[in-house]
Amino acid sequence: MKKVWRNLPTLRLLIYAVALYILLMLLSSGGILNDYLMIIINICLIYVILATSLNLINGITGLFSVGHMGFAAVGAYVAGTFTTLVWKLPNDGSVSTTLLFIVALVLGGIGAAIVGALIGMPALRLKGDYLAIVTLGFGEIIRTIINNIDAVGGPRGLLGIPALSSFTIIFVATVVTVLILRYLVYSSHGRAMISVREDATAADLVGINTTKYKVWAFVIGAFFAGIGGGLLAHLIQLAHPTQYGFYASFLVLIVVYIGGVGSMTGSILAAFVLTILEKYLLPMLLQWAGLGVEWRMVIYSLLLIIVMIYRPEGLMPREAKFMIPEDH
Amino acid sequence: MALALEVKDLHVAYGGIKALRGISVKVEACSIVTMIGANGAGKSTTLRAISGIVAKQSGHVTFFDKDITSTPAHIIVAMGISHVPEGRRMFATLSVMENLEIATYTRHDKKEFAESLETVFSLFPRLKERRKQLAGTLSGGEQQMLAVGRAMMTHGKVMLLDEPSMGLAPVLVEEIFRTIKKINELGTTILLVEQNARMALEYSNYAYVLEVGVVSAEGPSSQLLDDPRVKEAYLGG
Amino acid sequence: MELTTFFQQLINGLQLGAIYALIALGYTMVYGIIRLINFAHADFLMVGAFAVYFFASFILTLTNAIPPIILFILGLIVALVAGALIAELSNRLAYKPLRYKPRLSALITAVGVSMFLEYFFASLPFIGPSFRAFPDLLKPVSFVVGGVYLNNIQLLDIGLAIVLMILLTFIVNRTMMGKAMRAVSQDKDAAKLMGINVERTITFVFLIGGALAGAAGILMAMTYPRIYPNMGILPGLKAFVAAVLGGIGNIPGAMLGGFLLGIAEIYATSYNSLLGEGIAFAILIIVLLVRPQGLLGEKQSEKV
Amino acid sequence: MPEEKKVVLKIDQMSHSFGGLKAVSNFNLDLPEGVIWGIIGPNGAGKTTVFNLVTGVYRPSQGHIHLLGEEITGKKPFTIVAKGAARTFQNIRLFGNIPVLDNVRIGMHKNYRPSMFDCVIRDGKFRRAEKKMREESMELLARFNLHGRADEIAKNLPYGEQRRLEIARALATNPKLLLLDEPAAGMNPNEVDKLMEMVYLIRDEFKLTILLIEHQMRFVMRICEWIKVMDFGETIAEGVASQIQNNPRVIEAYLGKGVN
Amino acid sequence: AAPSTPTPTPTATASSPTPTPTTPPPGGDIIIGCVAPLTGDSATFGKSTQNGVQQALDETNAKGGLLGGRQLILKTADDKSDPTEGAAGITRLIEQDKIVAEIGTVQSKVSLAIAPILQAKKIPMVSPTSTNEKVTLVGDFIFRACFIDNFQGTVGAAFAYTNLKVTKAAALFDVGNDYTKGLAESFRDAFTLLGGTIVGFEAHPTGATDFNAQLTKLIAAGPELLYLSDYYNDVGLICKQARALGYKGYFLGGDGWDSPDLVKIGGADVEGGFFTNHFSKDDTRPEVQTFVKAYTAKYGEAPDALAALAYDAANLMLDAITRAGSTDGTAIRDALKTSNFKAVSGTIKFDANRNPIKAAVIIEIKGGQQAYKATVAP
Ligand SMILES: Nc1ncnc2c1ncn2[C@@H]1O[C@H](COP(=O)(O)OP(=O)(O)OP(=O)(O)O)[C@@H](O)[C@H]1O
Ligand SMILES: Nc1ncnc2c1ncn2[C@@H]1O[C@H](COP(=O)(O)OP(=O)(O)OP(=O)(O)O)[C@@H](O)[C@H]1O
Ligand SMILES: [Mg+2]
Ligand SMILES: [Mg+2]
Repeated sequence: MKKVWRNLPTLRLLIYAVALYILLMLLSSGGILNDYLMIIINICLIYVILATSLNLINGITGLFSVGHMGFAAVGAYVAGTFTTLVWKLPNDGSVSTTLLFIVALVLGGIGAAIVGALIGMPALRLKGDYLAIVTLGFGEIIRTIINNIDAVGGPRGLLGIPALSSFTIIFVATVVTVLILRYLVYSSHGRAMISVREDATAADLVGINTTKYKVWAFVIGAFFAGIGGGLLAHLIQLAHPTQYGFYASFLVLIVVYIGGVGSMTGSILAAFVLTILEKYLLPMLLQWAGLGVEWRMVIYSLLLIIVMIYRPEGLMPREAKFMIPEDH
Repeated sequence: MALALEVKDLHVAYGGIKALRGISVKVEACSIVTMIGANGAGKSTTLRAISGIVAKQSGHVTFFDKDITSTPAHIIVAMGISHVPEGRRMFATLSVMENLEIATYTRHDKKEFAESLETVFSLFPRLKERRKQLAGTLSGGEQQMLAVGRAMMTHGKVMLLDEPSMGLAPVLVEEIFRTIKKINELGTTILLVEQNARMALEYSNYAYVLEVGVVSAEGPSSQLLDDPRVKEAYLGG
Repeated sequence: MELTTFFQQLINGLQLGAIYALIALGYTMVYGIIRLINFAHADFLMVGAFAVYFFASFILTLTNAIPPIILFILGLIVALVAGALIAELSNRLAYKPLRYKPRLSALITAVGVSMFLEYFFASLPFIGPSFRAFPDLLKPVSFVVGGVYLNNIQLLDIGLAIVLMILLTFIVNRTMMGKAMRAVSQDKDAAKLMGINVERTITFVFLIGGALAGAAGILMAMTYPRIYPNMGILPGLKAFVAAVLGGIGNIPGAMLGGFLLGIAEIYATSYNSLLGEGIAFAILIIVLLVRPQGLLGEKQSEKV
Repeated sequence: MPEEKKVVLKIDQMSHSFGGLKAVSNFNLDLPEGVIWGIIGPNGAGKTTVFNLVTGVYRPSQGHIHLLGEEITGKKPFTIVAKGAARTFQNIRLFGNIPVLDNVRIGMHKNYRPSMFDCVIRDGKFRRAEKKMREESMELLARFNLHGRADEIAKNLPYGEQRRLEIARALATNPKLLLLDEPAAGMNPNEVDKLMEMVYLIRDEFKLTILLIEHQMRFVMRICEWIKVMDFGETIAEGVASQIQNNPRVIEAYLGKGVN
Repeated sequence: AAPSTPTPTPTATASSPTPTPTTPPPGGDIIIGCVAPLTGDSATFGKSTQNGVQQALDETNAKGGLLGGRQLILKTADDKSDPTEGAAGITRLIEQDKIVAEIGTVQSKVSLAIAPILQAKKIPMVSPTSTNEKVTLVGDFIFRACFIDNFQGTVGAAFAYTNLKVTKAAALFDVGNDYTKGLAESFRDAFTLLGGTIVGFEAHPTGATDFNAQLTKLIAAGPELLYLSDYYNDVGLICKQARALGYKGYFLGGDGWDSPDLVKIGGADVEGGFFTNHFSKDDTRPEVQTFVKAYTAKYGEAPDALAALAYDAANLMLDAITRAGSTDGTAIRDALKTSNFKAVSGTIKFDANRNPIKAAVIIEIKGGQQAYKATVAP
């Protein structure tokens, strides 16, 4: 009991999450949130996972990585391949599909993490924009490789993935991801990562193994990106190489920077704001104004520029106060 | 005598932090005026405000009777104020020579350039030795030499010097002060900020003491040298 | 591989490399001074190409009698001006407000500008997303040397890439404006204290960078006479890789990187066409692992 | 040189060049436990380079370095810190955008380290470590008169406080050897005097051995028990303050005539 | 198109000539959905598709609508060639716009993402151009109006081998595009089966502009025919580059060639090329002639294959709605299954897997125009 009490903030966050979940479920079963809004919420949540995990690499550790969708692709393909294979096997119902799906997601995450470790290696030698272009390159190489593996469909994509990403699973995965990343950031290890961002040489000289933390940032960030990719693949029931190109990676990057690089709350907020704007508000607005849908992205990119000019540090500037309450 | 610089009731803030709360300073032409004060008193900020690289909240700056309060920095420089900023501010990937060249950006004249170069090199032979080295790889003191050398190249009518002796070997500290005197004798007005207060006072005509954004004392340098409060606070027992 | 094929591929590689180099020059120059990966550079190229397209179409509806060389030169001028204008416009409206803000905000803005230009052009009724045939400004003339096919436009690409590289190197390293540009790239406040008008210098950088994009645009359109709003994306990406490969900020490096990448891509493709797509990045990663500062980049050893 | 004391830092025949420039040549040092020694020398003499070599920023092209009897030549900086050497920088290098307290806690990271897993599940190990780190950091800040500044963003501190914070951060790593690169730069004589007291204090309290570089003779001559003088990478003299002050070669190359 | 000719805004539903009935018919307007890539790399295909669908709807509306005067309204969603966008787009059309049928989308990868959603909601879908076999296998509400991948390749191979008497051929395709890859592979297989030799089989990345490396290699192998399964814009460049490298043989391709811009980009170098298509603009059948005329009048340019297929897909759907006599999804599906519709691309029936059974035509580029060459029955 005492332990639970001391974990109060965690508990509080969980209570919020459960309350939000129940609310959304009620709204959706009551028909107020229709399938369209639900799919948008699902996409928002997946973007939360992708953006917060990228924020760990970019915002917290200060490694300018721009090929995040490459990791998501690995997750999507590994998890997707796993479930398509397993679903072909006879199942008498003794194995829970949810459990199998979780296994698939974790496998996808691990696959992505391994690739993340690979990418973390050059990260040790490269700085700033050089690192950026290499991560971009890695992302493109991953995409090219997938494009050329016929076993996973090549340019046709990986098809026939079962529709396992329910709102519940996506919601839980998002909450878990955010909690883990948050806990990690608000800990000694998180501070070590931040020191790498602030001044890697100085960090090294106060005893931080900067090499290790750079690799860890990539591994953890990639792991969750892989989870996000797995969820996405099982939401739309296919994985296609073109979903994971550099353009898609830029969209995640934009979420992170509009939200405020280094701010987890900002990433969450921006994932919702931008996705809803792009997929819900703008189409409605255009229809109402009688403009063609092609203007959607024109307005979107214009808004992006305007936000950056007026809020160059993002919607929620980096949490400057970095104190951990005693009871946390 | 004419006033080279006049600062009236200057207020400057960085974001929310008030750095200057009404500073007034007068610098007579052809004199050496020094500003001393503890860390964070606002000395560097005053210089930055004069040369226009920080925005002024209120107050006025005049330069030989011309109001330069809202003149952009590069024009102020062209008008004849050169500023050796705090922290050296080298162009790290330019060579020593290029750093010196760029200082004559506003009016590049081959002959004049050669002459000034001669002066700078004779004062700092190390710079001559290293003229091809990238400025960023110079040692701290070498960079300081370059920073002063750069300001000397611009031939301003007024020179703002922000801790020119910082990080210099004692032998060079002497040298720097003598050089300042020499530059001054050639007709350049000097506004000097120094932590090495004793020397600064010895070499200057008039002095201001700054304390958290305001002028707390002023007077002829020789007078301040003997002021017990100044002695106690800034000259060391 | 037969010898003629080998040489034919070399020519192919040089031509592709020249296009990469032309784009990379602008990238590297703007990056070198502003420290901004100007993702919109590739779209300035597209703007330049479209400007020439409309200009040339207009002229050709008036008269057919205009000598090709005059048409080309006029087109080149239009491309340079259009590129320079759009670059400076982006600078004024989008980048300038962020000059003293975190560097990466400007980068995201650049992505925004890039997206905006692409989508905006694709949405404009008189441009649209579709592919357009670019008129022949110069009549393509092919000739065969020892079984190897060459043409005048290839030679123009290669020649112009080299000329512009030399010109740019001269401007940046030898002229006072060039030195001022480099000083601004290091420390804007200190540059002001040297009497440098920082904003004017940056404008100058964008004008030159944009003009280079325009030049790349017209040449790309002449070499591959099909233009559309997204035409810059892929070559832009490759050119950026080339710039990094050569050492970003380094002008001869951009050209070297461009040619190297072009040739490598062609040979890799001819060995196995599936290899061609990833080779640019693979080379880049390998080179950067060995030389993190790029081929010609100065080693930025940090002074502690 | 006092013989009976343990040698904390031992450098043998260390040399290093940048390109053709010989920045340090044949540098030797036997630094006994508990002393405060100084390195002085003209600008560009190679002093900072010595620090960089000792702390692993550069790898010496020749020679050996032992810290507390263990060879550290060519080791990575963070391992050298782990073995007990900490330093400050000539140009202040704080973690500028985060609070003062966190600067110090990062310095402590290597000593308290709950695993990432502990952190993620927030178990007792994690909480105890965090509590301890926080308490110790606050204590350390208090000692440097910075506890009122714990929540402030480091880069907004005035220069003098930044220097103090840098020392506090170095001490947070729990070092045996502290290397200070021009700690008194940019301070006025009064502040220098205060700094001097503080250096004594931390030496005694933290049982440190201190090696420092400084150009302010007022500071060096009073505080350093032994001074090495470098010029062009070579050691041109060493001794106690009075010897150095009167050494004609040092006067000629470094001190000049009129200073103190 | 002449650059100055403005293309009308795609959601031109409001401006379409709709004779407003005095008494609104029971049930109100019929909403038809169209998900298409209206922005991004394939926007030009999305645009043609949308135009084709709009054309069909407008014509029906002008004739007084369906089911006793109910007007047809088109609601579009942009999929940006991204399956996720497609999925969001189609749910929007279903939930907010209450569409009764979907025409689209262009690419198989996106169709595969939206088909399960429509299947679950029992809303019929006819994709005009998704050639991947798997698309209609998603469920019995999913149909298509185009050939599946291997049909065109087979027809092309037969034409090359028998009519052109070619024995050595080579192929070049877009590795990132399943359509062009599928075509090239089926051509290769069919051509080899007939007894021909494939002397080269090369890929290029999506978005490439420089094909010299592949072409140099292919030409060195001495093919008499190059099979180019790309879209017209790439084909134009490829033909140009091939001729500049001294290639003298034939060019052959698929329906991706069908665009007036092919000749503009490729110029004289595409002259004499052949491609397989769904219909020929010169076909004298009235379906074809009225469509081509009306489309050209409306959009200022001749229809391409995508526009024609979208037009057909929409008309198939409208025909089914008429025959079903209701907007109920299951009823429409049942009607679609028994389609026997005279479309622009021939008379269409569906096989058991809801693929159209129809003939292909061979078209030659002659004097900068498309000329009908032959018809090949399935
Ligand atoms: N860039 C900045 N951003 C925020 N605050 C600043 C900045 N520069 C200076 N300050 C603050 O403004 C005040 C005055 O600083 P200034 O640098 O002018 O002092 P100074 O007298 O030159 O001190 P020092 O002797 O340390 O150089 C200080 O409180 C300082 O912390
Ligand atoms: N990374 C580097 N690349 C090239 N030269 C360097 C580098 N670091 C230092 N140097 C050169 O090595 C010499 C020694 O530099 P160092 O910084 O050790 O001097 P220092 O004794 O600390 O001088 P100061 O008192 O001015 O700080 C200088 O001449 C400097 O220019
Ligand atoms: Mg100062
Ligand atoms: Mg030093």
